[in-house]
Parts: sequence; C-alpha cells; structure tokens
Amino acid sequence: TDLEVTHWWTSGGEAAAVKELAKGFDATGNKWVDGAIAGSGGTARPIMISRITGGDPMGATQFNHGRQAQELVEAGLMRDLTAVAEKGKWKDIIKPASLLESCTIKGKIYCAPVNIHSWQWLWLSNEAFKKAGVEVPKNWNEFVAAGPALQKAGIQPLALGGQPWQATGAFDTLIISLGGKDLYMKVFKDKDAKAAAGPEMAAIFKAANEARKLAKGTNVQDWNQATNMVVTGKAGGQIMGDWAQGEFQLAGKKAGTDYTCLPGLGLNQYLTAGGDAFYFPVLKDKAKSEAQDKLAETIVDPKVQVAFNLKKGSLPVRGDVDLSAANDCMKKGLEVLAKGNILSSTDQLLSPDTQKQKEDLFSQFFANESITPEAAQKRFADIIASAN
Amino acid sequence: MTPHSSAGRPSQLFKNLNSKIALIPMMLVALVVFLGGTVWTVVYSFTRSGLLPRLSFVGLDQYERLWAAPRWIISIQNLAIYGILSLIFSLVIGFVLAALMDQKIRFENTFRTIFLYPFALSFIVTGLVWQWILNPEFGVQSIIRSLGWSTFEFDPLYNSDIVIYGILIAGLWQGTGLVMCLMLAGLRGIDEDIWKASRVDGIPMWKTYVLIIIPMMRPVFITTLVLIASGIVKVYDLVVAQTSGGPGIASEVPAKYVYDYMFQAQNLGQGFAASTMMLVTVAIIIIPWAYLEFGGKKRG
Amino acid sequence: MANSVSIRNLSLSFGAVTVLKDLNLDIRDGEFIVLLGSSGCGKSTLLNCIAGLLEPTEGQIFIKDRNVTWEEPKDRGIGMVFQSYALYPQMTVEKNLSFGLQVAKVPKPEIDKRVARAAEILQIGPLLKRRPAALSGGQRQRVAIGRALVRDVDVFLFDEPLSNLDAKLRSELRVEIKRLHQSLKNTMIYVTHDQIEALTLADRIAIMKNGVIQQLDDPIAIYNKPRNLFVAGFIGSPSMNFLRGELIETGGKTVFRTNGVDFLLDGYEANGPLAAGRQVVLGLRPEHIGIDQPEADRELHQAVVDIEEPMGADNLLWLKHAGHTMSVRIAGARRYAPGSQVRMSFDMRLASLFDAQTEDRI
Amino acid sequence: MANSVSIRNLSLSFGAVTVLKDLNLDIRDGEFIVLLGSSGCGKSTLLNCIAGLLEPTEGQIFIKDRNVTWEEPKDRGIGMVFQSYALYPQMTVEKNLSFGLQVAKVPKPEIDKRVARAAEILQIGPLLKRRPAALSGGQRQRVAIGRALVRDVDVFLFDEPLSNLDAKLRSELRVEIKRLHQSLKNTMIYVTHDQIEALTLADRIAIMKNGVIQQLDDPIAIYNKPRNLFVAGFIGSPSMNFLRGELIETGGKTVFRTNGVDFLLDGYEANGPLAAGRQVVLGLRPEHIGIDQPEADRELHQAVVDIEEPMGADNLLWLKHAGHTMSVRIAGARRYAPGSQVRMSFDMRLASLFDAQTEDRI
Amino acid sequence: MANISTLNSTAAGFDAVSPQVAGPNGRKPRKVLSRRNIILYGLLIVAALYYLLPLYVMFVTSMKGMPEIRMGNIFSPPMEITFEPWAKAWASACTGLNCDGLSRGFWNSVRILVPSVLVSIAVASVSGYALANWRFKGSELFFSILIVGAFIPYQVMIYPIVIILRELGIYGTLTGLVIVHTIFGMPILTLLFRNYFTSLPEELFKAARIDGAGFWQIYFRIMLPMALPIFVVAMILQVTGIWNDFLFGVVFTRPDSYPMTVQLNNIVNSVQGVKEYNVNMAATLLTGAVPLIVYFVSGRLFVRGIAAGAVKG
Ligand SMILES: Nc1ncnc2c1ncn2[C@@H]1O[C@H](COP(=O)(O)OP(=O)(O)OP(=O)(O)O)[C@@H](O)[C@H]1O
Ligand SMILES: Nc1ncnc2c1ncn2[C@@H]1O[C@H](COP(=O)(O)OP(=O)(O)OP(=O)(O)O)[C@@H](O)[C@H]1O
Ligand SMILES: [Mg+2]
Ligand SMILES: [Mg+2]
Repeated sequence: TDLEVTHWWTSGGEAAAVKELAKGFDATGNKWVDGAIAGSGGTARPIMISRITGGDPMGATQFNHGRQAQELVEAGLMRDLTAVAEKGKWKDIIKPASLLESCTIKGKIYCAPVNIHSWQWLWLSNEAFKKAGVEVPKNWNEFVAAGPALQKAGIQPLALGGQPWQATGAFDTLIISLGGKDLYMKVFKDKDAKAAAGPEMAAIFKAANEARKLAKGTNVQDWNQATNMVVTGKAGGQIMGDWAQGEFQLAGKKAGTDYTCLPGLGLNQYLTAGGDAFYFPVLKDKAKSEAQDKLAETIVDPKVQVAFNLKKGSLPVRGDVDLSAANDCMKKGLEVLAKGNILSSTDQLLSPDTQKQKEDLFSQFFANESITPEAAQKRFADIIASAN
Repeated sequence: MTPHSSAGRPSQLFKNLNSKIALIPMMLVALVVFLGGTVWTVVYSFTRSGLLPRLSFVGLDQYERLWAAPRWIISIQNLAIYGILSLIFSLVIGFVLAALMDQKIRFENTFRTIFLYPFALSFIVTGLVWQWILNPEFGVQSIIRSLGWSTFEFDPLYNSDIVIYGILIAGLWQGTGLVMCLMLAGLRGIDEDIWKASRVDGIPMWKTYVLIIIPMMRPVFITTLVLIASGIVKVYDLVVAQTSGGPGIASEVPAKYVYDYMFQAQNLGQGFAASTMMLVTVAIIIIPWAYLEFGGKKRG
Repeated sequence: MANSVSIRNLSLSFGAVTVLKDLNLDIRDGEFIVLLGSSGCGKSTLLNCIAGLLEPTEGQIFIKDRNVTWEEPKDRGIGMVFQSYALYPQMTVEKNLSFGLQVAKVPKPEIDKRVARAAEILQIGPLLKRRPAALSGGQRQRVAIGRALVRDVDVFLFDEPLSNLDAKLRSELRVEIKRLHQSLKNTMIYVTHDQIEALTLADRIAIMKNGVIQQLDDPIAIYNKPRNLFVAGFIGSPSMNFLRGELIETGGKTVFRTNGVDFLLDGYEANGPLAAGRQVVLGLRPEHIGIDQPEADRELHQAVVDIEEPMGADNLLWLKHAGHTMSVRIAGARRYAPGSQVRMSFDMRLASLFDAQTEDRI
Repeated sequence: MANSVSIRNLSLSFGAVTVLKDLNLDIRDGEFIVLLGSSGCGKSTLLNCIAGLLEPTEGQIFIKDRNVTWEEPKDRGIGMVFQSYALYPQMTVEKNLSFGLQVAKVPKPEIDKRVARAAEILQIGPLLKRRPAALSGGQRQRVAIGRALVRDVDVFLFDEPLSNLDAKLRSELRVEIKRLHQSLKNTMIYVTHDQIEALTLADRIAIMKNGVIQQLDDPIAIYNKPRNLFVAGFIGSPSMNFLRGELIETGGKTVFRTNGVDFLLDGYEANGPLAAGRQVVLGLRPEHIGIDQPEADRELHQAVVDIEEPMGADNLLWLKHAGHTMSVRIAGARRYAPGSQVRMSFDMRLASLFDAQTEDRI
Repeated sequence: MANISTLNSTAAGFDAVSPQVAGPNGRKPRKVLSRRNIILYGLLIVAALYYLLPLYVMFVTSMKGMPEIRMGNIFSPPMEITFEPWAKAWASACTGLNCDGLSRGFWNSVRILVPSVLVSIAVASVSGYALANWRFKGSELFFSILIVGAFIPYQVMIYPIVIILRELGIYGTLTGLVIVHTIFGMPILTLLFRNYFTSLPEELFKAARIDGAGFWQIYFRIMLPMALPIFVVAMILQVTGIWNDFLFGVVFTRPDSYPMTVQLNNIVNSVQGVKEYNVNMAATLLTGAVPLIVYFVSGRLFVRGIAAGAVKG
C-alpha cells in the first residue's frame, strides 16, 4: 500500500537517512511516498497541520518529539498505536523511557520515536585551529579564549546560522552545559521565573553575550551551511545538535582527526533526549491503517534504527542495538547515555507557543548587540513566568 | 384621464433574477469567505485557541500580549517604514519612469518590457535573486571591494539597522513596473490641450507635471495607491525568501507574525489577534477610499 | 497696412501624411480671421503652427514682422483658447488666470491689475475663487479666454472655443467674443466648423479643404460669390441647390438647361464670356428662390412640395422640380402642405455658376 | 382617436432626486411627438421609462391600451434609437439588424426579408457586410434606425439620434426621418434639445422642464403662442426679446410701459381682460420686429445698432432701445453698421404678454 | 500650389505674397545628442540596467560551474558555459527522496493553472458584468465587502478556508485549489471587469435589452466580444499570480501534485552541503519562464488593457 510520509529532512545527511527508513518500509511490501517539505520544521509544520485539520491527512508525518502534536491527538485526529507498541514491547526496549512518555497521552501511545537527538555538542574544526596556531579546545571556556586568535587568522570563531531555532538551541545548550542540570530543570520544567531572573542565569546570559560576539559575521541562514563552514575550516566551531555529524560524515571527514566533538560543550556532560517521532493521522482506508502500523513497526525495528541513525548521526531509540559501526562522536554520546545523564528536551517541556517566544527573543538577542544581556534576561524571565 | 388600472408590481425578489444567480459565487465569497472568515477570526482572537480553534474566551489577553511583544512592535515598525517608503518610492519612480516614457521616445516597447517584466516574477524569486545580489560575499559589496574600495560596506541583509531597506530594494524592483504602466496610462489620458495651454503660458515642463498634471491624475494615483497598499499589508513571501525575518527579528512583518504564531507557535488566538490588528489597519486605509470611490457616483 | 501674422510657404506632414501644403496667409493688424473647414482639413494644425505648438516641416511664420518660426510659444506674443477649455482643474479661476504670469515673474501688483481687468471685461469677478469644476461650460470658456487676455498679447488664437457649448450659450458667447474684439482690437484667429460663427464673427473667412485655403474673403463675398463649388456647397444651411446642366444658346441669349428645363441667366455677372455648350453647375441658395411671387421680369417654374420643414421664423420647403429636389426658404408664417403645387421664381443676380470640370466660378 | 402610448401619473426618483413628477401624457396613434427641453430635464429618463429600461417609482404606462408598466422592453412593441448609435461593434451591419430577430427566434427567411426591406428603405444595402467601425456617422445612425425598423414595432423611440452628427448630416437625416414617418405612419417619440429638429419634425411638441411638461402643442402654437415665459424663452434662436414693464391705461387704451417708453398693444389677443397696473413681460420675436419699414398703422421706436451679426441668409441686429438690448432679424442683404440709427416697428398680433409673477401667458 | 495662395491674396486685392525671406525656416534643427536627449535616455538606460541586473545575474550564474561561482564575481560572464545546472534543475535536483527536479512540478503547475485561470476569469467576468449592468439592491454592498477582502493577508484566510473546504469535502483536491484561486482572484478581477463594463457605453446594453436579449445572451454575444483587452489583462494577472503562487500550492495540495514553485522552494532550500547557486538560479529561471514569456509576448496588450479598464474609476 502506498503511504505518504511528510517530513522536513532534506539536507544531505538527512535525506540519506530517510532513504534507509523508506527502504525498510518498502521491504514490508508497502510503498513509501516521499513528501519532503524543505525549509525546516517551521515551514513544514503549518502545512502538515493544515492538511490534517483540513481532512486530507497524509499517512504519517514527522513531528518533533514532544508537545507539537498534542492538540491534534486530543482532537482525536491521530491514530492510537498502543496495540502496535504492546506487540513490539516498546515499553521495554525504548530508552530513555521519557521518549515513550512523550508519545503517551492519557495512557495511550500515539507516536513512534525514531531517534534521539541531543543539542549539547560543540563541533570544532581541527584544521581551523591549526591554521590559527592554537590547540583544539577541550571545552567551551578554552574555545572562547581561542576566539581572538581565530579572528586574527581570518577565521569565523563560531558559526551560527540565522534561523531562530539555532540561536535558541545554542542558548539552551549554554544553560545545561554552563549552568548545570538543576538550573535547566528549574527554569524549563518548573517554570521558575525567579531562577530565570536570578544570578545563575545572568552568568549564562553573559556567556551568550560572548557567544554572539564570536558568532558575528556568520551570514548564513541554514544550520548545515553553518556546519559546512566548520567542515571546510572557514569557522572554528559550532554549537549544534548531533545531526551535524551527518554533514561531516557526508563530506568524508573523520572524527578526531578532521574534527572534534565535545558533548556538553566539554563541561557538564548532560544531554537532552529530544528527537523526532512519527505520528499517524487517523485514516478511513483500512489497508492504509494497516500500512501505518507496519511503518510504526519498521521505525523501531533494530536494523532500521541502526541504519537510519548511522546516516543521520543521531542515537537510536533503543539500547539493545549493535552500534559497533558508530564513530567516535556517537560513541561519546552513547557513553553519556549509558551514564544516565539524560534530560528531557525543551520541545518536551515547553509548549510550542513558549518555544516560539523564546526563539523570537534569542534570535533577536544573537543578531542585535544593542540588546543587553540584562534586558534579554528580563524578557526571558517574563516568558518563563507566563510559560505553559 | 383613465384611472390607475391595477397591474401589480412584480415581486422584488425575482427582479433581476439572472443577475442574482450569476452573482451567487461573488456573494458567497464576500459573505462566507471574506466577511465570515473575518468575523470568525475576530471572534477567535478573544479565545485561548492553540493548535485548534477553541471557544474559551480570555478577553483581551491576546491583545495585551501582542502589544507587549517586541517582535510585534518591530513588525509594525518595519511595515510602517517599508509601507511609507515603498509607497513614496514606487509612486515617484513609477511616475518619473512614466513621464520619461511619455516623451515620445524610441524603443518605448523595449523599455516598457524591461520595467514591467519583474512583475511577472513571484516574490519568492525576487527575494532569492536579491538575496544573492546583496550577499556581501558574492554580490555588490564584494564586487565594489574588488574594484579597490576595500572598506565599502553594503550588506543590508545582514545588518539589523538597514535590513528593511534591502527588502525595499527588491520590493521596488518587482513592483514599480506596474505602477509605471498605470501612470503611463494615466498620462496618456490627459487632455492634450492642457499641455498646449501650459506651453503657451510658458510654464516649464517640470512645473507642469508637478502643479498641473499630477493633481489631474488623482484617480490614477488613488487606484495605484490602493494597489500598492494592499500589496504592502500582505508582504510576506518577499521577507521569507530574502531574510526569513532576520537577522534576528529585524525584518519581521505582521503577516509573518500572524503565520508564525498561528502555525509554528500553535497559538491561533495570538495569530488571530495579530491578524485582527492588521484588518483594523486595512480598514483605516480602505474605508475612506471605498467611500470616495464607490460612495459618490452611481449609475442606473 | 502692417501684417500682424504672416505665413510663408508653410508645409507640415505627419510622417507620410501631408496635412498643410505650401500655405500662405497674411493677416492684418486687428483683423478677425476665421479658419473654416470640415473636420480634419488642417485648421487646428495651422493654428498650432502659429502658436508654436507644432513645428512646420517647411516654411516660415512671422508675427509682427518678426520671424518666430523657431521660437517657443510663450515668446510669440500669442494667447490661445481651446475647445476643451484646458483649464487647470485643481487651481481656482484666479490662479488659472495668474499662473502663467507668476511663472513669467510678472510683479504681483501688475498681475492683480491684469486679472482684475480680465475679470471685469469677461464678468467673471464673482467666480475668481471657484474651481473650474464648479463652473458651467460658458463660464469655463470665459475663464479660458481670460487666460489669454491677461497675457496681454498681440494675437489671440481660438480653436473651436464654442463647440462644447449648447446652442443657446454658443450664440451668447459668440456675441461676447465679437464685442471683445470690437473693444480690444487685437488680431484674432478663430477656428471653427460652424459657419454661422464664421459668418457673424469674421472680418475675413479662410475656407480650408485638405490643408489648402480655398478662398480668403469677407463673409459677404464668401456667401454670395463663392470662388468654387466646394466653398459654395460648404457655406449656407441648408446647402445651395446645385443643378448640373449645360449652357445653351437660344434666341441670342445664353440659358442654362438641365433635364430639359431652361433657366434664363438674366442678371448673372459672369467672370468672363459664357460660352455655349459648356458643362456647368448652377447654384441657387434656398432663400433666393421665390415661391408664388410672380414678379414682372422673372420666369416661373412649376414644382411640387415634397416635404415641409417649419422652423419657427422660417419655413423650409423641399420641392420636386425637373428631377431635382430643391430646398427653398420662405417666411415661417407661409405654410404649404406636402403635395401642393407651387411656382418658383429665381433671382439670377444672386445665383452662382461653376464650371463642371474645374469646379471654379465662371 | 386611439392612444398609442399613455402615461399616467408617472414619477421617478433616483434616490433623493426626483426626476419625473407625476407626469401624464397621451400620444395618439401615428403621431410624431418630440420631447424638447434643456439638458437634464428628464427627457431621456421619460423615454427610458416608456422603453422599460427604467422602472418608474410611481405611475403606469400603457402602450396600445395595454398596461406595460412591468413588462420587459422586448415585449412592449417598441424600437429605440440612441444618440451614440449603440451598434454592436463586433457584428456586421446585417448581424446588427438581425440580432434581435434571432434572439426572438424569428425564422430565417422572415429575418432576411425584413432586413432586406429595412436596408432598402434606409439605403444601406451596400453596407450590410461592413462593421460599424467602417461606417460614417450618418451611416451608423441609419443602421441604428434600421435596427428599430426590422423589429416591426408600433412605437419608435429616438433619443437625440442626430446630436452626434455634424450640421450638414443632421439636416439631411432630419429630412429622412421625416420621410420615414410619412411613409411608415408609426408612432414616434423623439427626444432632442435642438429646437429646429423639434419644430420641423413634430406633430406635437412637449416642452419639459425639471421633469414637468410645460406645454404640449403643435409647433406653430408653441412658437407663436407659448404658454409661459419658459416656453417662450426656450423656443426660438435668438431668443424672444423680453421687456419687463407694466400695463398702463392711457386715453382709454391699455398700453405696455417699460423704462418710460410706451408700446401700443393693438392687435394682441389676450386670454382675458388686460387690467391696468399689472406687472407684465412683453415678448417680441426678433423676426417680428420691423426695421425702417414705416407702415401705416404702427408706431415707430428709435434705436441704435450695437452689433451686427450677418449670417448669410439673414442678418441679426442687436439694438439698444430704452435701456434694453433687443435682437432683430432682417434679410441677409440689408446691412447696418454698428452705431447707425434705425426705427423699429412692432406687430403686436405676433407678440406675447406674460404675467410677471406667474410667468403665464395672459 | 503656390498659385492658389497667390490667387487667394490677389482675389482679396492686396498683399501680393512676398517671397520667403532668409532666417529660420521649417523645422528647428536639433542635435541627436542634445542635453535633453542625453538626460532622457541616460535616465532610462540607468533604470533599465537596474531592472535587468537581476535577470542578468540569474542567467550568468545559472551557466557557471560551482567552482567558478565560489571564486567570486557574480556579474562576470561565465568563463565556461555549462548547461549542467539547467539540466539538473529540470530533471535531477533532489528534495528528500525525490530526485526528478522541476519537471514533475511543471506539469502539476499546468494542471492547476489552466482550470484555475479559466474558472476564476469566468466567474469574475460574469460578476463584473452583473455588477456593471444589472445592479440590484445590495449588489454594491457585496462588492464593497469583496474589495475590502482584497486587502486581507492570505495567511489570515488560510484557516477559515481550510475549514470551509473540509466541510465541503474537497480539501486537497484540484477542485479545492481551483476554488481557492478563484476566491482570491475574485476581488481584483471583478473590479477590473466591473470597471471595464461600466466604461462601455450603457446604451449598447439598453439596445440589446430592447432587442430582447437576456442576461446571458447579452453577456455572451455583446459584452464578451468587446471585452478582449480586459480579458488579456485578467489572463496575464491570473497566469502570473497562479503560476507564482506558493502558499496555496503547498497548503492545499498533496506532494504528488505540488506545483513548480513548491518544488523550487524545496530545491532551493534543500541544501546539500553547500548551496548550489547555479542550480538554484536555473531552477528559478525555469519556474519564472512561463509568466516571463507571457509578459514578453503580450506586454503590449497588457498596457493597453490597463489603460482601457483599470485606470478608470
Ligand atoms: N499628431 C498627429 N499625427 C498624425 N496625424 C495627425 C496628427 N494630428 C493631426 N493629424 C491629422 O491631420 C489632419 C488635420 O488635423 P487637424 O486637427 O488639424 O484637423 P481640424 O481641421 O482641426 O479638424 P477638427 O475640426 O476635427 O478639429 C487630420 O487628418 C488628422 O488625422
Ligand atoms: N442613474 C441616475 N442616477 C442619478 N441621477 C440620474 C441618473 N440618470 C439620470 N439622472 C439625473 O436625472 C436627471 C435627468 O436626466 P436625463 O438623462 O433624463 O436628462 P435629459 O433630459 O435626457 O438630458 P440630456 O439632454 O443631457 O440628455 C439629470 O439631472 C440627471 O442628473
Ligand atoms: Mg481641430
Ligand atoms: Mg438625454
């Protein structure tokens, strides 16, 4: 059966990973009809939502793991996958458990998680630092210190694309990596406005202020263009999620020798476990519904998990797969995972509305130096105060 | 005189029946889509609708939040700057070009085609091309630097302070051709004798244009103004294609705010509040015009 | 006498179309000249050349004996009034009048004086503060004349100034323009295709056809002694009756014969000898034909009334006679029903004879 | 005689503006009625009501004694001819003529017959294959008439059919329409603001002002016995001369006195007794004033020539007399220079007297 | 000819024509490079360059290889002309898993364009005609609402329209998309047609009514044949508008019927490593080709139509 699957995975690494999913699904005798919409989730989500609410739903669709689809589920527009999950024993195999929790609404499971993404990575170009004559930093602080040297060598110290979610992600990473788990949880889980306005956060904003100075002059929009600057040694480093690794891989770069990855920015080694999940709108066609179940099964299938995540550079959603083929960085990530240093991502903790307000704030903050860290912190505290 | 004989007036409902039938699509669109959609939007702007519309009223909360949001304020400012400048420039450029074209020049068709062709291209295309031309690493800035002015700076798309002008350049490029066409049509409609009278009176050409011709072209200006204004309120694609609202939120516009909050933030209430504010703006522009345009003259 | 405007060998073509052909015209100082002709004959074109609004292809134009062929309109000492008034719509009447002077940097008191004078002459004082849109057609045209007036020029050019007005206003303003000319004594060149205007206003009328002046003469001569068939047919309403025939010698006298009917030519003043056998056209104006007025020395022709057109003061009869339809104008009080028999008599002193070939008067 | 068209208490308003006010009009079978009035008085509106193109606000319309107030134009048995011809530009003349018949599903041979007949009557046979754009104004108007003709209707409506034509064509087509009426004997309702057309064509003229019919009468009565001041002033070109004054009793006779000058009223046929002391207006037509024609029984008034307007067949004098300017029409051959002294005589049988208050004829 | 004028004067009895004297005669000589011409054409050419620049850049870039683009100057002509990017843009550029470039979108666009243009113009022209010639109480009110509707940002209307189409059960179908284009084309097109039909002589309409033609007969047989100029304008506006539309194309269709603009967006925004500017430009040009050709071919008619219908109030 033909099943139309919409997603916004269109960059080189992502497309390669999708191909694996499609292959796995096609192997079940069905057909994956690709409905890629380029231009990040911001462009694609409205279209997906319109189609679902408009009564012309696709067979399956990507959402960020978390609260983006919550209302659609509540409105009864999404297919209940509990049966599939029970059959596949998802509760037992999916690690960390918070992933499946995010798919669970009122005790029923509505999505199939496909990968684990963590944001807290600093990607460094060994070549760039060699050119600047400084050692490859081992953590964020060293990186900041190396900034002037990079600048002198005509290298962009920090690459940061113009899309709002990149600035937001970078900032959230600074909170975990510089401020630690407790601060992160207090602010985003408990929505503690006092903590958001407090001195600990002030330090983060200072750090962000430094970061934006280092990032000034990037002049690209897309994250992978920024990553490409690191890949080609035009930029020293980039704070970006683990998906950036796919780009390095695609360019034939080797972790450790060509580039370095520092989870938790080399400081606090905590990762958030967000990621992507597939949702399955309720369809009338029985055959299609069965195909949907098949796709859900395929997604958590161990072989597909390995193939997909190796290409995408993300971590698989189950702990029982063999990742011997994984590279350096991935292994580092797995280590952290194994230690249990895992937090929920902001997508899971905050509503899209709050996320959007945060994006507005941080994209403005990173682009416009006339906004002082203090002013930004005040606005941040306001957003947290009214967050839901 | 014969008395009134009684042949009753036929029912008003069936008078012009065909016309009424023919106008059903228009009436439906006007009533259901435009009026209905608008009322619906306004009503839901007072609710806490998230991803799906929900009738849980929250009073003016959405509006309070809207006007407290720096991004909305910036959007409004940008729209004002872009709107006023693009009105002024497209009218001025369009009129000057039309005036030049009206001088019985050679190759009029060629020039007109050149000025008009950008109108055939979408804002998406326009935005892409100008993004490319204004890109500091490849475009105008790098060319001029390579010619020797190594300190020359022209990167409107990456400078928060002037990004809106970068968008304006592209917007004008796309739209002035049509304005020129309208103006040219208007100029051609001016009575030849006026020109003759002003020459006999010895009034210099530019003075004739400014003091006599332009005031005479009021209707054309109004039509043009309305066309440009309706385009300005809707400006969205151009910004998305050129800057996506960046750097930061420096080039955000209200239409984008509406879209982003409705679909990305999944806060329909906020989006509807923003669109209601846009509608209010539109109403302020259009009602006086509609009154002037359709209120006065009638025809039976 | 000094010439106010002289035109020498003027030609003008728009691309391949020649509109004016080697035209010469001398206009005396203070003269009122009317250019009369049917639509498209080049009247406006000629006027525009004089004004400097069109460049001639060939030839020269003199105003007050100065060669102005290449000069700008404003330097020619002319004022012009247009059919469509061409008032500046967004300016008040006062501004319309003074605008040209302001641009020419005439001092303010002088401007005020001239505007006041023009307003007085044209009786538009109360309208000075109004916009053209708030004026009637006649008032607009007065303002347009005023605009020429304030410029204090030697030559006034009018391009069908009254064509856009209704009949009543037209005859009123016609009288005013005539009065204006009598008091100002400027040279005026006036284009129209209304022959009543031409006849009543002109010192001399220039009748044009296809860019060539057919006859330049005073109204009476134009009316009574048209130079050729075109002029004869053009002037007079209803048209002169034309009878095609030939000259015959009978009984020592030359008579005109058409369809077997003879007309005595007693009293006709020919330009030369009337050779028998010549193919000619006899022209008789409707008011020069008598109906049922047997006078001693005239022959009488029998005719039948075809149509009667009472026009108030006059009554127009269309008569059938010898295969022709002839129009005859009689007093409004005399009525004839269609079908009645009448007897016509002709006053040959007022008739015209044209050569059928050359169409020139003989 | 049967009425062809009857209008009962017709009123029509556009919003707040009342254009027609409680209007009644009966038109006899075969009659040629002309609606005459100045611009905007409601002539076209009335015609459109009769045609069914406008809905009256109040009142009823009968055609051939059938109440057609609410009927569609096509069912009323009327044909209409417009000022702008209103020919369908994309159709040939033939198609223009046959369109209405085709719509009405008249059989093809019948259509051909009617078109051929109309083409013959109007002499437009050779034009049948042309488009309107390739026709002259006169030809276009003929086709427009033809379009009404083929529909074989009882009533013809003309809305200023000749206004867009030049003077010459106008007088030609006028004659043709008159002929058409004489041969078809249809009822015709003809709107114009040209009084010559009205006087020459009409069996009866309805003079309108502000949506009210002022006088409905035959042309002679309208011209010579105008019902009120408006009609008197409206008809005749140049206008009737109006002298404002009062009636005085001197020597047993009632005379008219204005500015100290007395006019005997001998011969005037009043509607009632002429009471002395009444404020009145005396109306004298320009052609009813004699110049230097001392006749036995008329008094003579001295006057000075102000302006002379020769118009070919006639000569128009503007005379100053007792503080009035009076126009006088004399034969074209008689010329008077401005400033000359003349003596006027008046034919009071042809004069009109109006009450100064009510403006009605007395 | 001279003898006629001589005749004229002698007949009047004075002023024998004096011969032409020296001095200015005929047309005033004028230099081709007068100051006026230099300024006039200078300005026009400068303006023309500004308008042509982007087109030039697009063409030039689309024919360069990536290495050449990276070297810098976007204005320099290609050293080595390659049509590779065009081929890639048309046939093999990838979005997600689909690597068939714009070609598929092109036919989708055509399939959307033809019915949308036809239906929207048909509906709008009938509406404009009814509004101009067959008014009834309230017709102007509806029209005013419609015109105000022209100002509503599309984004605002998306949600209500999604709901309406859902209720009609035609969301996601071609019919739905055609209706959406008809709705959003309606205000401006109706205004155009209404103004045009109003500017036609009313008497034509009256004559047709007297001839017994009804609503549709008058429309088809009298008005339509006369409305050619305004049809051209409407056609051009709709062809470009619908062809260039992105928002409705993406919201109201499924991936297998995405129009060309959506594919363009996908190609341009699916960055694989480094942006392939040459392919992007080629894709852009290919997408813009249809409206551009329409303009180049019928631009003159467009201007004439604008003059005929749009400028009049
Ligand atoms: N700009 C032009 N280009 C080409 N031909 C022209 C131009 N202006 C006038 N003509 C032609 O020149 C001829 C004379 O035109 P002109 O306006 O002088 O006529 P006219 O006698 O004033 O007529 P009317 O009584 O209609 O005003 C006409 O045949 C007209 O078509
Ligand atoms: N559709 C309309 N709406 C409002 N007023 C109208 C309309 N049609 C006509 N009028 C007004 O009605 C009055 C009479 O108009 P109508 O056209 O009947 O005049 P008319 O006597 O035919 O004048 P004309 O000689 O200029 O044709 C005018 O004052 C006009 O302004
Ligand atoms: Mg002319
Ligand atoms: Mg009328």
